[in-house]
Amino acid sequence: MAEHAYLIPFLPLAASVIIFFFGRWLPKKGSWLGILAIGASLVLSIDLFMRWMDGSLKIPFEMSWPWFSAGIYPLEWGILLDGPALVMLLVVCTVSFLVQVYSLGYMHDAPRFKRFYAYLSLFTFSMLGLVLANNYLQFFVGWEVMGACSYLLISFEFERDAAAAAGNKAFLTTKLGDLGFYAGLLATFVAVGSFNFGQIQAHLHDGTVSPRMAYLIAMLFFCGAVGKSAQVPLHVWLPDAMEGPTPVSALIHAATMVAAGVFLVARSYGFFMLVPNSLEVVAWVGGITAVFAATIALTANDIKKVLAYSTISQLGYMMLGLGVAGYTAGLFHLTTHAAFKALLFLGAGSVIHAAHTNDMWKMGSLSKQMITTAMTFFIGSLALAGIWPFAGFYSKDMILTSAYQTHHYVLFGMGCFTAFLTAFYMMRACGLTFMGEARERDRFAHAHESPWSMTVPLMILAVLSVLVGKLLMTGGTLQQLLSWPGTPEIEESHLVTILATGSAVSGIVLGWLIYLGRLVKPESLANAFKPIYLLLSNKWYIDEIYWALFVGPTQKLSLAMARFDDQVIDRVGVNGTGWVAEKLTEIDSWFDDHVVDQGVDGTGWVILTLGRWARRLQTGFVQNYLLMIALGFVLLVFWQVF
Amino acid sequence: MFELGPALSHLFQVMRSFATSHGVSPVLAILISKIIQTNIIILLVSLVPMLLVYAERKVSAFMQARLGPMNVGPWGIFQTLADGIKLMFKEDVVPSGADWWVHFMAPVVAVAPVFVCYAPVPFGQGLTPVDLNTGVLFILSVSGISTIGILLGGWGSGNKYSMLGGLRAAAQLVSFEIPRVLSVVPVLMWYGSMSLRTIALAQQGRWFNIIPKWFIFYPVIGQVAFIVFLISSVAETNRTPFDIPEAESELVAGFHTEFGGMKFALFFLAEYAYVFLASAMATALFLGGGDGFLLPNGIIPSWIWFLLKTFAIVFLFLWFRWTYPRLRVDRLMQFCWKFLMPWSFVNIALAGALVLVRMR
Amino acid sequence: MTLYHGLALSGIVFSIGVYGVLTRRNVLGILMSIELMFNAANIALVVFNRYLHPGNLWGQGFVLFVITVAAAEAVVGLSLVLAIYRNLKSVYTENMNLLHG
Amino acid sequence: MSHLPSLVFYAMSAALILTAIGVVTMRSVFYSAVSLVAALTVVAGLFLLYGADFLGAAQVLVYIGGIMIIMLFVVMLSQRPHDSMERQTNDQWFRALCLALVIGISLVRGFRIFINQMVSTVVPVPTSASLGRLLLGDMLLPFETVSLILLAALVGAVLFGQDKKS
Repeated sequence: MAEHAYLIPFLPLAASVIIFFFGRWLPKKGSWLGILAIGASLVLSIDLFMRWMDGSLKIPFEMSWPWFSAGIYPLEWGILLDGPALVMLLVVCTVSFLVQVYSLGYMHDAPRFKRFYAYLSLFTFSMLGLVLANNYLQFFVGWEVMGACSYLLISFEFERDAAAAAGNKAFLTTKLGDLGFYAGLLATFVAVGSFNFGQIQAHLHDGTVSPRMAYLIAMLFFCGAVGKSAQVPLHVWLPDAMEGPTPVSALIHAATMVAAGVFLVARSYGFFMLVPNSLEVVAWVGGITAVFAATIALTANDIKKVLAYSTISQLGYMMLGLGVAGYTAGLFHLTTHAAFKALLFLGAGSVIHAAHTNDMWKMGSLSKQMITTAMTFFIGSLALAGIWPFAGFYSKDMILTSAYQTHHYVLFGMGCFTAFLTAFYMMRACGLTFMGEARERDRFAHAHESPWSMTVPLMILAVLSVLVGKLLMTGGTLQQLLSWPGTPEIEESHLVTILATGSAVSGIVLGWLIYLGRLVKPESLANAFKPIYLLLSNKWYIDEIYWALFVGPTQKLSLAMARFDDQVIDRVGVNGTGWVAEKLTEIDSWFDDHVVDQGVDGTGWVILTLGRWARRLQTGFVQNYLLMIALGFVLLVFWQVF
Repeated sequence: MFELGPALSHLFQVMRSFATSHGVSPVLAILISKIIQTNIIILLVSLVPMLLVYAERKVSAFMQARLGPMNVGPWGIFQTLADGIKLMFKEDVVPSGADWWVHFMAPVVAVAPVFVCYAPVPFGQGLTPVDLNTGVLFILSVSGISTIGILLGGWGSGNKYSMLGGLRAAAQLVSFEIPRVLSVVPVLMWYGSMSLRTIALAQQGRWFNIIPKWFIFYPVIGQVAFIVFLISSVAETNRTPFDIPEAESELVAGFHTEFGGMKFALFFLAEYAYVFLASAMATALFLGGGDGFLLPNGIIPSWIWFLLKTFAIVFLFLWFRWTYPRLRVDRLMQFCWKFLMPWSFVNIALAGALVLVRMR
Repeated sequence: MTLYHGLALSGIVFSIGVYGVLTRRNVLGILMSIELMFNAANIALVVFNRYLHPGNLWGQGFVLFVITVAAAEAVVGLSLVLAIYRNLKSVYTENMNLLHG
Repeated sequence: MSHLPSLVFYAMSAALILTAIGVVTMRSVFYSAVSLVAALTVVAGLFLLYGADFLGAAQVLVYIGGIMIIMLFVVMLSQRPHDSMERQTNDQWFRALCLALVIGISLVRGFRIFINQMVSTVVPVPTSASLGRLLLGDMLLPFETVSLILLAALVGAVLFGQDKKS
């Protein structure tokens, strides 16, 4: 069965192609085909996982097929089934399946419904191909196709300028990171001569790669991961990517694609392990991102923006986990985060679907109208905040423990602070959206519960958000699946648990007091700390700084270049050349007319005259030819005889 | 007892010796006797058609429950003679659009080969005018010259009906010539000779003292060859049901529309002479020539036997004419090329196999 | 009546045929002249056979082949003439100049 | 008596040359064809005179009974009324005449090397049977080849003669 794991990515690909080219004639525009394909992939993935559970599948399982050869290096595509891949398969298939079902309801009236499903299926294919890849080249192909799908889906509603611009921004920003990844690929091939994970790992062990080279490669790969996973300083695209449809945000920008950066770091962990310095960089970038994004989330009013910054923050958390040698912790948080962040995004989608707005200040008390959405959203929020026994509690606890154990106390403090902030802004979001009084009566009156195709995925994800952490923790499943040799064992630490939970609970309480209890009015708070509020609500002016530093000068330079082009190159270079050429042409034309042409005419005249004379031989009259033949024959005979 | 052959040769012997004894040079005597012999044949060939015309009128009349000519002579036996005299005295009309020379030559070319063709026919014991080695081939080839006469008539009349008749005749005669020749081939293969006299003599004898060893009685090959020969002979002589070249209802009278008087009579003569020639050939090739049957040898002389058989086959020709309707022109050609020819080839192959069996 | 006489007759008839082939405007005339040339050759063959090799018949056999090939030639030639006549409504050689500029 | 064949030969030769000239000079193609029929008949007679009886019969059967009838057929099909008024020789008749004369004179003079050949004393015998043995014996290969040529000619004639429409 494991031999047929390649079917998992290829079923969605087939569905995508069929939907794209023939979906027009299929019932329901072929959407059921995409769902069927990803459903089949999900079943296959679960089957693989079950086989691993009962021991009939030994990991790592690898097989490969020849693809092409670059010179003497044969390149292949293949599948590598190890712990992270199995977990990621489950995550991606589950979320993708649920999102596609959810989209049936959410995208019901959208234009280009067929194309949406084709893109979703293509995205799923590329993500699964990336997860199953056994070499960097295949990984890179999946990575780039995914980027293209992300671009297409962010600007899916390209009628709106904002959506189109967001797509461009996302594409260009991630490309900046991809450049690093690409350079890393080249460096890897130069250093190792192979893209295969297993072979690279072997070479890393026997020391063919110098630490300096490993450091370079690790940093270049991390550059790619920073772009894809929206870490500081390349985080700016992810909030804007919320212009895409909400299911897309849930699938791509919360659960799967952005996690691919983390997954890349995990896959390349060998390089990082070789140079501890590089892990420090990862940890610090992750930590700074976590705190930085969480502070922006405090002041965001758009519910999806809140979730987007929260996603950045949580991705930073994962990076932090990986950076402090918590390989298991980082990937564990990736898994749990996929469940509850997808849940939160889909819940937010449900809310937006009902309220027709993204602004939380225009909602309120919606739990009275849509209890299912509200309950699942609360569960997701608690999981994100890290409250026992929800999934986020376990993973966040594990990351903080790792940090504490490896004596990164500053990073540990940042983690706790982030946990506090997270709990606070999630409390704020829940309070403003579902509790308190309805601030706009009309909207409140028109809001209603979403159809089953949207609520059922919500419920499933809610159940997963509750259970997945505990399930993976029990029986050492986590350690068997997600571990890297050489990382320290994690020991239970009550101090860490107390500190983490305490900061989360205090965040919730503070949020409750401010936004529901009205102990302090949010407005007066904003006025009191006006500079900080402005700084946060303007996202630390990062966009403006980028504009001033990079985009503005570039535009000025371009204008200057354009002027140079216009004044100098066009006038002197092009027009001057043209003038000279024209004059030359006139001379040449005179020569042509008077010398060459006469020559040609003369040749023609000579040939014509010759032809006039010679054509008398060719009378076009058969018997004349016969006469010639007979004459020739007679002459020949006479010549022979006499 | 009444064999004509020995008597005639004795007569000529006597005449020659009489002449030489009276001072005539022997060469001249032989020449004169040859001329007399030739004239006998010409006379025969000229008289037989008159008989046949009378027979045709009577046969058709009886077949249609009429009496036919009854006034000239007893039972009208001089009717044909009267007609001949009438035709001889008619004005020779040449149409103004006609080509005079061609118009004049056409009946001559049509009728002349007939006389030559009678040369190798074995009329009976000792009655073969010239025993040619290539007799059968000679008759078949020389009779083909008459077709030229028909074409000349069609062309020289300056008349589109005649022209069409001539064209049709050319197509039909050239086509039917082939199965006709092919149908004779088994006979030649079996007897290993092309001389009609040799073939006729070879057919004497009896199987089980009863069945004559005539070629027509040879299983399968004899019957097929005879039928093909008969059918293609009917076509060669332009007689119904194969009278496309002179179909009255379509082409007025085809190639002889513009011919009157003696010229018309010559065409007629040629046609009936060919009918008689074909019958004589069939007799010599398939029916044992002058060989008698049922009666003991010698009671009836061979030449009478020969004439009896020949007239029996002539009667078949007449019978066909007054029984079958005319074929359409494309059917006619298809019948020739797609039916007669293939079966003739099959027959030849069969005869070859039989010859091989006999050689064993 | 010797070998020479027969051969001379053959040569004369052959040259008459050559003249016909070269001068007749009508394609049919050309075909007929070709038949004349064939026959001249046949006469020569028969005469040679009769006077030089009276013991065998190879010359006559060749004549048979010549006749056969002549028949084939005439049939194909005539059908070509008919096809040309259908298209050009003429049987004169000077009109058969489709390739003439 | 021994002069008789020679007389016949000279008469036939004269007839053959006359009819052959007629073939190439007659104004009407139909007359040419009729003239050719006569020439071919004379040739058949010559064959008989030279003891080739089978050849004579075959000549008449194939040439007159076959080829010439088809030839006349085509003449009748392709002739148009004003054809007999037109000149039937082309512009190069004089050049062609000179060339033909050169060829004829050269041939006749060239054949003079045979002038001393004795008159054959062998009496002709019937040839049909031995000719048949020759054709199916030593000449079997050319015989079969010729039958193939005939088949090809048959197919070709049908093909060329076909109407474009059918």
